Amino acid sequence: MTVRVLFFASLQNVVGSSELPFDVADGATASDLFQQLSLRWQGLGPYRKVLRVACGAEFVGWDHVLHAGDEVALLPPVSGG
Amino acid sequence: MTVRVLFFASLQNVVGSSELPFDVADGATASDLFQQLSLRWQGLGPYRKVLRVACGAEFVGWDHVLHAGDEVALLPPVSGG
Amino acid sequence: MVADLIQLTETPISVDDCLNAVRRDDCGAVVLFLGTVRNQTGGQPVDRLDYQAYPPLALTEMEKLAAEARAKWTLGNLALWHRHGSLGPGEISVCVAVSSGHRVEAFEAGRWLIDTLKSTVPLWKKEVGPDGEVWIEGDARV
Amino acid sequence: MVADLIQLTETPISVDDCLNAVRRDDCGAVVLFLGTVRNQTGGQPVDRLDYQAYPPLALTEMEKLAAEARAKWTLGNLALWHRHGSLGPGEISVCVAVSSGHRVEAFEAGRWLIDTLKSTVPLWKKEVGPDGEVWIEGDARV
Repeated sequence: MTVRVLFFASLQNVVGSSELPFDVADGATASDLFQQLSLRWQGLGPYRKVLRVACGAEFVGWDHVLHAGDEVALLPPVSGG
Repeated sequence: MTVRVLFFASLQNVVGSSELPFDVADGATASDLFQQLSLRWQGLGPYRKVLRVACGAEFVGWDHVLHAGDEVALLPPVSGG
Repeated sequence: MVADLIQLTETPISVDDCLNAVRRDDCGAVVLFLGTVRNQTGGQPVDRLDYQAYPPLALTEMEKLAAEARAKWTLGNLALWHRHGSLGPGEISVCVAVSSGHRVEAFEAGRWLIDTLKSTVPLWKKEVGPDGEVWIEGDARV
Repeated sequence: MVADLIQLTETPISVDDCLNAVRRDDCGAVVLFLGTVRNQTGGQPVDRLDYQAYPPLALTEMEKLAAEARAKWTLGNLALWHRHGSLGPGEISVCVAVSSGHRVEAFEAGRWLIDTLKSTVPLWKKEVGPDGEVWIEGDARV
């Protein structure tokens, strides 16, 4: 199945994009998605421990099960204000 | 000699005026002035312990010696803001 | 660099003037406090507040407050503007604004300035309501 | 009673709109915080800050902050307005305004709102200067 992945801040430099579709196995979790993304863009790996993840514009845990068409956002530590 | 006395807030109700000339002996202090004012307006007495006094638009102590023409202000606890 | 703005007027306070006085390209934070006239106090309706000032001494004291705040914190600019005369509900009686590099200083200085202004500067308010008038003098109602 | 104002826009923040949203006749205090773009950081010149947001989640989080502040303090109204896009020195990136009966609540809530907004809401800034660009992510410069 395909999900849409959003990248913010310096993640966009690592991936070279702010948003892209990505194929994962049925029943994949956010953690599975991140692992596969890290295989393709190895620069992502070190972010894992500081990232938050959202699905459908809501914060979720890494064990959140994804569905086809989900919008998954990878969120580095924030710096608004 | 004559000084000009300014009254603020509820002191104006006690004295019936916001400002008046008042005669004191040469060499009188702010404390002497207050004592004489209290003889004329007995309602002033209870204010003594909470009042501050200014002379020439500067805070002074009660032992401050007055001069003819001084502007002496009697200042209740403040409530701006 | 614009100078500090320290005013005591019977005319309305300009919040824009206060913000313009303190905003600076080298400061990342502005804290502004407005005191406004409430339409009630302790459940009793208030028609207006009459503010009285001893202007020359009040201005001197406000300038001292600004200098003391600068000695305590690293600040950009300050604005202290108090109004006197008769004010209706919702009107602004006092504006304190301060800028600084980062927000901690601006919050601390803003809070200290309004606290200290209220307890030291020769200004008094009289509450006027349907049941009469009362002067506020420190914690006392006279 | 005007409703709370919670906005995330690329257009400039209106401080007037924020003040109008929070000023109330039953409140005696307004505290307003502005975050503004500094022309330098750590001694290095800054030409502009590029703010990025994840708008749907950022707005949800800002609404949560407003609700949490109301649970912690007795408040009048709140305004939370963050801008995104490219901002030059002196421009306002964020405005927090809050009214309350007395000043203690407005100061505490205003301080808590900006502190919590900065540490939780999905917004990021990139510093752009003569030596290049750097993303700020929490305490890190990436």
